[in-house]
Amino acid sequence: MIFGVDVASMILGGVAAGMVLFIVSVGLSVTMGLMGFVNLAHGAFAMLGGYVIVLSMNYWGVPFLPALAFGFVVTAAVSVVFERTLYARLYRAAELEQVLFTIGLVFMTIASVTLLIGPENQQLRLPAMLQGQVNLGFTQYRTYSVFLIATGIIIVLGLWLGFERTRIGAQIRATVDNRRMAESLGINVNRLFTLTFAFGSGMAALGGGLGAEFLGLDPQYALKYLVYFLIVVAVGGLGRVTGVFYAALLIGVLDFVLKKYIPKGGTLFIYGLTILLLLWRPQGLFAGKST
Amino acid sequence: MTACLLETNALGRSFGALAAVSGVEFRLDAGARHALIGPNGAGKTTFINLLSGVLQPTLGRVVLKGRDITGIPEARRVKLGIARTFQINRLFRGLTVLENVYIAVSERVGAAADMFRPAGARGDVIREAMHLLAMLKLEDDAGRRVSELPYGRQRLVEIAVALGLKPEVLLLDEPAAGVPSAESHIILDAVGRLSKDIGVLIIEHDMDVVFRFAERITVMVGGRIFAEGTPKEIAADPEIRAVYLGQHSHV
Amino acid sequence: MKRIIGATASFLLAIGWAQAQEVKVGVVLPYTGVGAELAQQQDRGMELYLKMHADMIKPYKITLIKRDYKNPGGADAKIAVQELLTQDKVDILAGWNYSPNAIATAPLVTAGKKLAVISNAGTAHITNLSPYYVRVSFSMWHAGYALGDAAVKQLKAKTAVVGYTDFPPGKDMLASFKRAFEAAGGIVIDEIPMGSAGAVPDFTPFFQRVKDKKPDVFFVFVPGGDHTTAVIKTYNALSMREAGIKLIGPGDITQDNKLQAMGPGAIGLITMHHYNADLDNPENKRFVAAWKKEYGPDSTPDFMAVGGYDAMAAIVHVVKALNGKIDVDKALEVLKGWKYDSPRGPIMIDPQTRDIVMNEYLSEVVMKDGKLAQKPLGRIEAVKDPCKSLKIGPCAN
Amino acid sequence: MIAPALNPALHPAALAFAGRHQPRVWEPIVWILALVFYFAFPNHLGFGTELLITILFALSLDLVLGYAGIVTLGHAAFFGVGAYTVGMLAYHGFWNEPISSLMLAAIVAALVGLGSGLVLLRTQGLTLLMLSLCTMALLEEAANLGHEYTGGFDGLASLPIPKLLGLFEFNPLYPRTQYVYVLTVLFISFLFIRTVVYSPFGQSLTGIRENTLRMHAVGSPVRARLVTCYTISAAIAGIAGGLWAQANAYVNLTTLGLDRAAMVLIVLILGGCGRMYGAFVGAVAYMVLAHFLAKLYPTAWQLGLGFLLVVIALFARNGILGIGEALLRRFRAKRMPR
Repeated sequence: MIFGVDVASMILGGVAAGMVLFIVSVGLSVTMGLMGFVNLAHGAFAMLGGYVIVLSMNYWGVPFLPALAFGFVVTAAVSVVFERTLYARLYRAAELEQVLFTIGLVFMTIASVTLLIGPENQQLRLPAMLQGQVNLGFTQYRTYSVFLIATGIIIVLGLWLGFERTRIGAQIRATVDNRRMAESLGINVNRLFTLTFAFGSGMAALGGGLGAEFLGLDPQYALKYLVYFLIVVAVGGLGRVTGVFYAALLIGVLDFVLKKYIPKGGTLFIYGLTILLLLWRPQGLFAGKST
Repeated sequence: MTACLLETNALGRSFGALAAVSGVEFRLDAGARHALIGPNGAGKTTFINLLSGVLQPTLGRVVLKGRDITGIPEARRVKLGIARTFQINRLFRGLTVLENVYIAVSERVGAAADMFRPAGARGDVIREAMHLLAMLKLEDDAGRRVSELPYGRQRLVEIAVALGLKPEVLLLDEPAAGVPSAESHIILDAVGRLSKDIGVLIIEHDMDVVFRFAERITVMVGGRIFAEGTPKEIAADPEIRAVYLGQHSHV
Repeated sequence: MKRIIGATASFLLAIGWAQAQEVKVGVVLPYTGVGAELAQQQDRGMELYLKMHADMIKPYKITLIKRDYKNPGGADAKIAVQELLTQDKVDILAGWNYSPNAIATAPLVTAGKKLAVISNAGTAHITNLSPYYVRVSFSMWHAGYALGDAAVKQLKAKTAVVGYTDFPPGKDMLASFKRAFEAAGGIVIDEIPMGSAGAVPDFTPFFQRVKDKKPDVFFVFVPGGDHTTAVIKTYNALSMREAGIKLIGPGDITQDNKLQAMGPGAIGLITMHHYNADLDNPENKRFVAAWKKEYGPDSTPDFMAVGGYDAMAAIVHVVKALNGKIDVDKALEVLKGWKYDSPRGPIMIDPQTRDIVMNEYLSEVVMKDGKLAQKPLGRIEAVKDPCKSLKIGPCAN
Repeated sequence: MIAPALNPALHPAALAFAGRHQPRVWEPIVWILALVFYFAFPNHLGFGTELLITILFALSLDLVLGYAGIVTLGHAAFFGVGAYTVGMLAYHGFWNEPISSLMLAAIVAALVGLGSGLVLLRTQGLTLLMLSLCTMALLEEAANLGHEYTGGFDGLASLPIPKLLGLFEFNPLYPRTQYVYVLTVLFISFLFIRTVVYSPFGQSLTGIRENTLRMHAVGSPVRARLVTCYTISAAIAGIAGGLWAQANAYVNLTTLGLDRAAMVLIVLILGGCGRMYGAFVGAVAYMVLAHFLAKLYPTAWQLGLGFLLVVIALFARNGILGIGEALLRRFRAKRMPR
């Protein structure tokens, strides 16, 4: 029985962490798959969203859920400006230039946030109902983790439906698979890029806000967790919503379990596992499926 | 009876449920000038890919001079004497024309692994590359980057790179496609001037070119060999005229 | 004509005088990067001291030449220190936030023959690495050892789990706590490295492991700053207090400028440290009031700020004692045994080790006037770095 | 068939190719400047040494990235392996003679390069990017965990580095010996890299960069070439790391961290990759800027750097040298009639 509770709490913890990874990374995966753009500034958009969400709560007293929506909208809007004016110029450039450009953006974001807001960590003040523990019947668990899991499931279902059932979703899938074909079918690829980019950045913003409880929120955020987001995308496969979902859960749970049982191994195992996974399936674990 | 250079036995390749090439029995003789024709999607390029090793067959064998080379990767087949060009240019676009050909020649003569001598000191390689370029009337572009050349000139470079490999079997995938007709004769002249020991297989849509060039023609339809014979036989075959040549006469 | 000559002469004299009065202090701190916030606290502490004591410092002029070394990598710090010494020709060095940088620059400081006042870096044996290092901040062993002892004797704990950030200060803290705790009769039943100092990890898995072990106290050491906040959050989210596990640690985990952000969840935390902003002594009252006036009512000084403040106090003491002519050997003479009433209470520089001797305070977080505050539980006076007293590892040399 | 007068081997393009490895007139200037620095800025030799090491490290990356087109984010792995080889051997008292230590660093780094290259270079694009990154992170964590041997986060300090050739002391305060030593190693390594780049092997690397598929079709053993190049590059990066450890008498975790890997990438792209001297120009630009801005305005040097990167990526894709080449071409076009 104790073992059962132990396993349950472990999986819950890992899944909750995985959900944050998923919410932030899914936009990265889709934009990278769709546009072939190595967007290392994705973490910067997550950070921007996180700041908008946390600061609007702390300074204007906006409640948690509206603040999340607000962060999504603001970040998506900002990202559109960037996409149209800057990113669009580099769609045909080599990977390297994209890396350079987006690292430049990350540096500028970090410096600007440090200058304008300060180097300190911003505290997310959760509503009372999301604090403490909740009784799940079989075990007590951290309310916020349960909330994150529920949110993550809603988001992945929504995205899945959106991808499978809507026109835009079909267009995105078609373009990920074969851009030239999609263009010849009359899909407005540029508009699709902008929309997807905005949406992906908005999702990153949500992730930044939702994850602030675990990951904190300070100017270095844009760089600190980038490797984790990239690992999730690489393992999940480019442009694959469900792939990224499974990869995020896998990495979240594995990371959690390894930390709990072999804390002395540090991050050794998670990097080692990622290497093995990528060598085994270079295109990502879930690259075979179409969404 | 001339010596058989390259042959295939029951060669087939499927992509999922789609059989792009199946049951192909084909033979290319030394010194042959052989054309492969057929409608779009007939599996011609897939067939070339199977011969050159870009793709692995799902069935059957490829035999070069009596040796089974089915499992041998592309780069090793080049060493065994098979070279090809591509339907869509695959060139080193950022490099000069001379560098493009130099790379091919130096690979062939075994110079390319040398890292301690300047490339410029291999006069033999440069000379050979320049002669090839002269043959294709490319020498005045030798110092220009491929990406700066008009498409027709790039097609010539495509051939020059393949010729730099001094192949025994040369597979040309629509060498004249996209080349202005004023220049396409340069390509054909160059191919025509090749040593008689080389077997050449050419995929071509332009029937004038095919009939002028080829001594033997294979017609491929739906991934299978539909007919084979001399140009005369092919031209005389009413079925082929109906199925294929007729379609193309107005293209 | 004479008047002109006279004026020029007096002008030149004035310049000469002014030059003689200027003391250049090279400050090396991580002004950008992950440590930027920590650097800011120390920087503000230094500046505040100069501002509060402007009259006392006259006629000397202390110029701070600030250099960023960005990260704990060592190389940037070495370049910064080397150039401060050879190019800016500073008279005194100060700063060092990260221990690895202090370790890396030790040979330079020795070669440069300049007084170097450490305002934070806490790895115990650093002061052994160069004869010119003087530390006014702390050694990791100060709080760890004191708390290990107090945990058994005052908090009546028998078992403990130690969770630490996996970098040298964390390992120091583990060693010092464990040594004192077990010497006093307790048992450390588990030691958990909890991620690196670079990024705040999700502490849940580690804390879950602790919860399973059910120790009397859970001793945590993480770097001051964001790690701390995350620790408190996780402790509460997993209801570990309700499970009977006391969270204790050095004062890093209740760093003053983070305290209010932790919320009521922090109530009941027990820490051992040499400073908190609620210490009841006149120096501290003056210091905190001046700080809030200078940097805003929401800003609170913490032990790093005091480190910066006391570093400047030491430097000013040297400048005044040596009449602005800084010679490293004389400066060391002046500082060895120097006593001062710091906001953290009376401090002294140990003449043998050039390390600080100070009080350690056991405190508990309580709610007072709607704000979190630190209630004193006890005090251990004049604590010397136990690592050097006990001659442990590299501290022995 | 071809008249001797029209011998294509004497065509200007062929002659230019045959002589392209000859030193340019301006090439000595770079090295003269490096020597001038020694005398002109005796107080900045620490910075100068770090700069030269960065150049060498960037050169090693140029070989894989600029010439062979391998996009890697984990090049600091080899720098770190070299640094730790020197550091651990010296610290634990096994071996510390500078020049032979450096060779050992090169060998160990080359072995790591060979091993990881054989495995990683089967992939490309994002997968390769992530694999190289994770391999480096793995090494970094291993160095952290093995603190008994590596010193962990604190690193190994005060390495006993004896006098160079038994004559020249490595003074930490006035690193004159370090500067000259590093400059010499850089020069020798540069000559080697230059030879490789202009060799048929180097030419085939550019072929792989420009079109890997065609390289297979000309019979090139692509993977063997890439692994060879990767190994050589790793060895040079290892030398750079070894120099770093010797010059600083110190080694720690940052020698194989993402920060260093990203920094060298930025340096190279900034200068212009696939150009050899891009490493020089990029390192000078980056380090001077970082240094200067950090002094002037320590809290915001990142902003300026970020802005520069964005501008380079958007408007000067071949880096600073690329701008120079474009201007030169325009100038020449104007001078030539028609």
